[in-house]
Amino acid sequence: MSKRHLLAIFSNFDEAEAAVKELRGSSIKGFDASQDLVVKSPIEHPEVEEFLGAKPVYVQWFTLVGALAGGLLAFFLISGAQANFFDQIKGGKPVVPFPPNFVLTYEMFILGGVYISVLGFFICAGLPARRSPLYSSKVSEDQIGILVKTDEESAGVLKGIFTKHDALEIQEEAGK
Amino acid sequence: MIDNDFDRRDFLKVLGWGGAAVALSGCGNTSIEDGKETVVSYVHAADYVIPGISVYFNSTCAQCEAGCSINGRVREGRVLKLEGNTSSIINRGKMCGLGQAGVQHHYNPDRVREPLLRNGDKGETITWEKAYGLIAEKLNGVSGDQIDFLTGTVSGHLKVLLGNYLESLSSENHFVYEAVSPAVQRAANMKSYGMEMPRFSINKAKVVVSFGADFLGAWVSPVHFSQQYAEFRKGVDGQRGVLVQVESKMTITGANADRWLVVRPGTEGILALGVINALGAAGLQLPADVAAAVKGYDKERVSKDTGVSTEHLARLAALLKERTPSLVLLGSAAEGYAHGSENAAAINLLNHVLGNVGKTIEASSAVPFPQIAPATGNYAALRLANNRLADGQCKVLFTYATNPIFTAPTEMKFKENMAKAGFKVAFTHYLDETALQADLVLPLDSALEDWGTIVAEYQPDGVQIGVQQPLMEKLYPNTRGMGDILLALIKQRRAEEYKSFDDFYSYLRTALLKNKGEFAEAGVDEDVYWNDLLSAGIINVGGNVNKLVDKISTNIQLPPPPERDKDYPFTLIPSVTASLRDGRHTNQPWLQESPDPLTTIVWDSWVEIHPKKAAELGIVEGDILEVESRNGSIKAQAYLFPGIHPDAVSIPLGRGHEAMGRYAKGYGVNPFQILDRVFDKETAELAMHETLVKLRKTGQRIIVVKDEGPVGGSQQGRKIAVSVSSDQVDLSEEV
Amino acid sequence: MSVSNLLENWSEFRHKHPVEDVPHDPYKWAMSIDLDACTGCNACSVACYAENNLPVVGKEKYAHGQAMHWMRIERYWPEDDREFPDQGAQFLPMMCQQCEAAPCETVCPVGATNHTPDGLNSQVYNRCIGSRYCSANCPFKVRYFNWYDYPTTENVWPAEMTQQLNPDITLRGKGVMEKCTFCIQRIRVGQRSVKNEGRVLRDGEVQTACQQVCPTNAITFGNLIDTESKVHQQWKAQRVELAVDEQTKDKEEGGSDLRGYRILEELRPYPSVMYMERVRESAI
Amino acid sequence: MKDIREDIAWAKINKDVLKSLESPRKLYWAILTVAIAMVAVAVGCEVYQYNVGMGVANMDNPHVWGLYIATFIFWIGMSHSGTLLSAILHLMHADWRKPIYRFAEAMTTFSLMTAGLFVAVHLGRVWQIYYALPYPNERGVWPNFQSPLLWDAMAIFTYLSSSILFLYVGMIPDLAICRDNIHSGWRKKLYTLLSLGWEGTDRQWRNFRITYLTIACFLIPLAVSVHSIVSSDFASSQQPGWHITSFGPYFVAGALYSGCAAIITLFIILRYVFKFEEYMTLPILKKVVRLTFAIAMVWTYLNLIEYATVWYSHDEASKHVLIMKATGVYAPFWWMMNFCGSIVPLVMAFKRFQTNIPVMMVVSLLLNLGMWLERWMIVAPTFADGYYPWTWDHDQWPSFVQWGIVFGSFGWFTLLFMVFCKIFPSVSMYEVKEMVYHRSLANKKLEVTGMQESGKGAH
Repeated sequence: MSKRHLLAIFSNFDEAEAAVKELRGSSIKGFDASQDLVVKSPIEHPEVEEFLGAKPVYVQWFTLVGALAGGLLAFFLISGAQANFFDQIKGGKPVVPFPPNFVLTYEMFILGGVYISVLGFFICAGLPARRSPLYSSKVSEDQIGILVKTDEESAGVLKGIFTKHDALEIQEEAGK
Repeated sequence: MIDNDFDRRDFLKVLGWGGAAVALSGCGNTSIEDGKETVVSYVHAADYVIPGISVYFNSTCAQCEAGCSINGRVREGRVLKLEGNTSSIINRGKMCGLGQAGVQHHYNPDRVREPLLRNGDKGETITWEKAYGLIAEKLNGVSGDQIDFLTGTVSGHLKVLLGNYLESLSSENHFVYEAVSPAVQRAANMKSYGMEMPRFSINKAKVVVSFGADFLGAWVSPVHFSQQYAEFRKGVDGQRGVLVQVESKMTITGANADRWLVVRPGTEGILALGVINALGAAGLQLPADVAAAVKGYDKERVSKDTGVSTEHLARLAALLKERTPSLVLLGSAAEGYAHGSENAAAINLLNHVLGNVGKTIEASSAVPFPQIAPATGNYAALRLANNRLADGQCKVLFTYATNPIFTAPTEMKFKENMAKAGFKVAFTHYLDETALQADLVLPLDSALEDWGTIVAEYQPDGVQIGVQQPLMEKLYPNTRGMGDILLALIKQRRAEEYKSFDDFYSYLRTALLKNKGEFAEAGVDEDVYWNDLLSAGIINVGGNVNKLVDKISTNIQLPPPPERDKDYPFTLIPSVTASLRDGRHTNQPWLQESPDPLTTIVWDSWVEIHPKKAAELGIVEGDILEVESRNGSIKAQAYLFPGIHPDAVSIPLGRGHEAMGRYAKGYGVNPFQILDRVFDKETAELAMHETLVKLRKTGQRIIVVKDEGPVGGSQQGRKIAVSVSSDQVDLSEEV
Repeated sequence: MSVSNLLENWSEFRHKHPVEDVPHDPYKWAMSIDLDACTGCNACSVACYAENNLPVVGKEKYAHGQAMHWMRIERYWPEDDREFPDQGAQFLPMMCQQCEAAPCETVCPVGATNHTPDGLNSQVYNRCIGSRYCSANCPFKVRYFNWYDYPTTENVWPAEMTQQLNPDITLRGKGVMEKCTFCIQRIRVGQRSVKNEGRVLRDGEVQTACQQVCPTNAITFGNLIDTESKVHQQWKAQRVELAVDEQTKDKEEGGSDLRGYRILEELRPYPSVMYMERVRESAI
Repeated sequence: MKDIREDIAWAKINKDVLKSLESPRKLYWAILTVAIAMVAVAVGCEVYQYNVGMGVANMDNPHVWGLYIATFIFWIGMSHSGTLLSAILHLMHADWRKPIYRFAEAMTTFSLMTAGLFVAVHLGRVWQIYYALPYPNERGVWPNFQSPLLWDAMAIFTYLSSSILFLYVGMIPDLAICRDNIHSGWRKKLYTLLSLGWEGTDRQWRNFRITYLTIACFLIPLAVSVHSIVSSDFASSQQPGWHITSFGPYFVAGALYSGCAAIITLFIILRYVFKFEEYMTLPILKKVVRLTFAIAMVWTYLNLIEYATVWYSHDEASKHVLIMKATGVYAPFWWMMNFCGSIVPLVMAFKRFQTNIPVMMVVSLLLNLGMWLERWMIVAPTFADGYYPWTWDHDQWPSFVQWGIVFGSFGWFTLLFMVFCKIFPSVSMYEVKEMVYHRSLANKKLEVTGMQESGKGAH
């Protein structure tokens, strides 16, 4: 069954919020609000998350793993290198000295954390992303977009909801 | 861990030997210069040339007259470094900086490499045949007394050959000139001890009082005396030796003294007599004539004249009385006055009074073959030569191992006088100031390429004849050994007599082997003997010990210290530094960059002035001062130096070359130029310390190039170089 | 390279140095310098130039403080307000002190300076990148940097003079730090030659260039572990210990009447060079 | 006075900021040309130094370090302000940072890139610089991890790459705006590529928020560690005047200080050049100035503490270095540093100067001069009067090569910054929108509750 994309543009968050709430409240055939609904906004807006309902974020797990791995790698890489670098004594200090190794471990801890967090961000946020079928540059300016995916026959219902909430514009395109 | 069973060093060893074998059999260069690009430069390498392995040859140092025996490290046919020959009694394996720089003399880029003939203002390269021919031509029709040889110190078989050549020319005009020499002392010692240069045993003395003798720096045989000094410091019978130095400008020896007594310039003799007087006062039995002679030298007067406090005078006398034997040394600072001989006599008298003669001053041995004994140089010789040149008595002048245009006071006009000689031949290593005035410049082999024998004037025990032998092949094909040149020249005259000698080497070998009986056990094979001799590098002969006389002369006429001259208020002390001496080795960069021990200045000349005097005159370090004597002026940077009498200023000798080479030319000034012509009354030696100068600030100021930092010799309260009083230290358990 | 090596030998890698339970063996090179014998004649410094291929930098660069004298003779004056230095000057030969806990070693970013098993502070020219941190952290300032490419600088080694260069040592190009090595080339030759005989070097078999030339024998160099060596005996007689920052003898009441001391010992670099105080006669 | 008008249309924000990316004015080209000329001077000096040797910089023994290291620390210090604004203030929800943090963050990145060059310029054998990298190799040779210089390298690498990521991640929404508004040429391709298909979806924003917060959390300790590691180049050494416990916080404070001063300078310049008066408002300037003043006083305190502890200690060598700083050859610079660092900022305490642009421009430049001198006065006097009196050296003076490269580094920084400003939005558009939005919401709330006060001091 073929799907159809709809993009509705709203002028402010209140209207968009109302529209989303209604979409989530209604049951429309071929449309699942938790999956087929995407809100696009020009700014990061915590309320969007609220009215869309809690969705898990996993970036922090990447961070944890990255930081730990970075730190461990650093300590063992460095200590291993010191122990294997001709076993040279320097300045009367032990061959594997803790203070410098801790400094470097600390740096690698951060390095790993940052790198893997960013990697996690790309993975979790699906970036780099294919451009979605419907987009309006207004979304990056000052308007809120709601992109929905639904069955052909339900499109009208959705359009109705958008119009009801004063959508400025509704784009539609045949999906696959 | 890196664990590898295969030993890399062993691998390299194998590879190295293989490679060497290939190289040895491979390329066809015969001289090192040509073979620069190849690994090993010989087809038929000498036995001793083993790639990668150093071999050592003994020879004799020719950097100064002390005759230290050297041990040269040679690798791949190149001499790399000079060490001391441990079996030499002169230097016992040790060296000074000047001696070590001998390799830089040898490898010097500014050596003359071809015979040069003057052609207008330029030198034209000619062949040796032509050069010899030219000399023969120029000598033709010139009588013997019109031919002069002006040389530095010569000794050994070269001296013999030179004498023979002069004889063949029927010339008696061999002038041996050394700008810096203990000539006054020789005369005084002759009078006092019956020999010019007795043996001084610093190591046997408990107290050494040195009147300006810089025996650790530049005096007579510094490496030898340094070793004596080390023993002296370790102690005789467990008692550490005490060194007292009396001088107006601190030398390196003065810097090492337990007590450095600064005296008004020229009053060393007064102090010596004052000490005798004080010794008498302290209860030492003085011979009547001595007591009479020193009667007027009570401590108040002596203190007033010399500037040494009565307290120090008394303590010195007490110490000398208490600790015997002692040794009183006499050096250039005391000699360099118009009354230098009187100073010397007074100082030698102190030795007599203290009973040191025969104990710490011992008889030296006579060189068994007087003809190889050194012809010692002095200034009087230059004066004679200069007079002959000025009067046009000299037609042909040969110079060797001397640079009078640099070292003679300008006022002598040596340069102008030299021009009066019709034909001037310079045997030289560098195009120095004198060589530039010559008509024919003949390049010499370096001391490390040449054969010869060297006999030092100062002999610590018996007589040591130093054998000089090439440490490597000649660097340049067209240099010649001085001996070879003389042999070639003498053959022009007496071909028949010398035809059996192909070269100086064969002459030397023959001469030394002839006396084999004197040196070696009977029945030793000639070749064995010769090889042993070369490998030892020295020949030690007992020699007949001269007879030491202990003759007291009390006829000493010491002038009172003069009033300071109003126009020229300072006495100029031209100081002799251990590394540059009279400037003949200034073109050796190690010496230029080796800091002067006391001022740490490098690459330049300086004027030492006492800080108190400098403050009076508003002079600060780095001010360019014009130092003007009655005979000229030079400009140099001021250095505030506490170790100098406020009435004196000092400029080191040796720098200020206008020629000679890239490392010498244009660095510093030459104080020889402005010396006044004042002479020691007895010996007619130039009184080097009698020049009076005045100072003028030029207004320029530079940063002095020296090693010490902006706080000079201050340790800023940090424990860096620590000094301790002898009563607070226990030396008995030391190793 | 392996982590297992790290873990297996963990305690070894955690040793501080120098410690009593892991001494140098069989060599620990050290010196003692008798300042009462040193006359300040500079022969040692020239010997060092000759042995170690030190460049003569010339007047201009010397003026800029870019001299390369691994061994320098310092001259100090008495610092009371006396008019004349009537007890002479004091000379001090100063070169790399081959510290056991060297401040220079830890700071090198590339590990170009390390401690050798025979107790030397090595300098690996090939590895040096010229950060000059070692010199910055050296209390004695005895490290010398190649500010210029001396082998190719005019009149430093003209073609003729290159023949004098000691082939046992490399020439250092620009940008490399260098310093006194205790004539490591001589030590290594000596060690290798006795290795074949299956023994260790005896006292006097290896001399440093400065020691060999010193006219007053003020410099003693040798193996501190070898009880027969002069340097060992001197250190022992002077009661100077290597791994301390204050000598026991100095802590005793009334101080010590022995002459041995080490410079800037209190900074705890544990220098391997002992100096012996200059003595001046009290009776004169 | 409000720090930003809440009624600015969002579209206008886009328009205003995007305008800064349009074809440059003549002034821009003039500045760029000067910057390139300055870089050319530095490149010339470096080529000369590379060919002849470090000696041409007039360094010597014991002055083995000179302006390169001092300026290196200066640029590292400069970088800290970006982190301060973007990370610390982000965590503290100080939203007045939003219009200015982008260029501050860019400043962080570029000053780090400038500082990095000094590491290379300083090395005697720069062609062997890779020896300092921990790369696995056949010979088992590694860099010396004990060396504070290696910690530096590691810290700077971490800081630089994290800063670039932070800058980039924070810029993705703005890059999308650029992509949506610029429709031709290489810029279009660039923005399309870099914006990674950002469309501002809820999923993207959700992850974005967490990520941004996480990196900010990492950056704060990182920034502190970077400059305290730089301080350990000195504090971990054994030299008098360097071996000082308080160097860690002292360096960090100095870093924030110089960074803030630089932000004021750039703030004024950008405000003028790009006509950003609407966004870089005087109230924001006032806040930055007050922050700078506070940091200046912290720095002053730490500076005095350093003197006091040295003075009070029994370490004669350190004390001597301090005395020589105040009385020796470096005295003019040392007093100048104290004047610029501690006296000049007092101007900032006066309200009427806080928004006086010419005064603040001069003050900020003097502060930066003071902070540069501070670094020089840490490096050089210790060499001039170290432990070993014999090697003291009061005559050393950096040659034109050192000055030229230091001079050129400012050109290099300017060049990078100018290019950045033309390619990337130097004001964060989406965040300014957020700021405006929150202000308007707050206003609405106030209207609703009827408690609206007259404009002033909302934040």
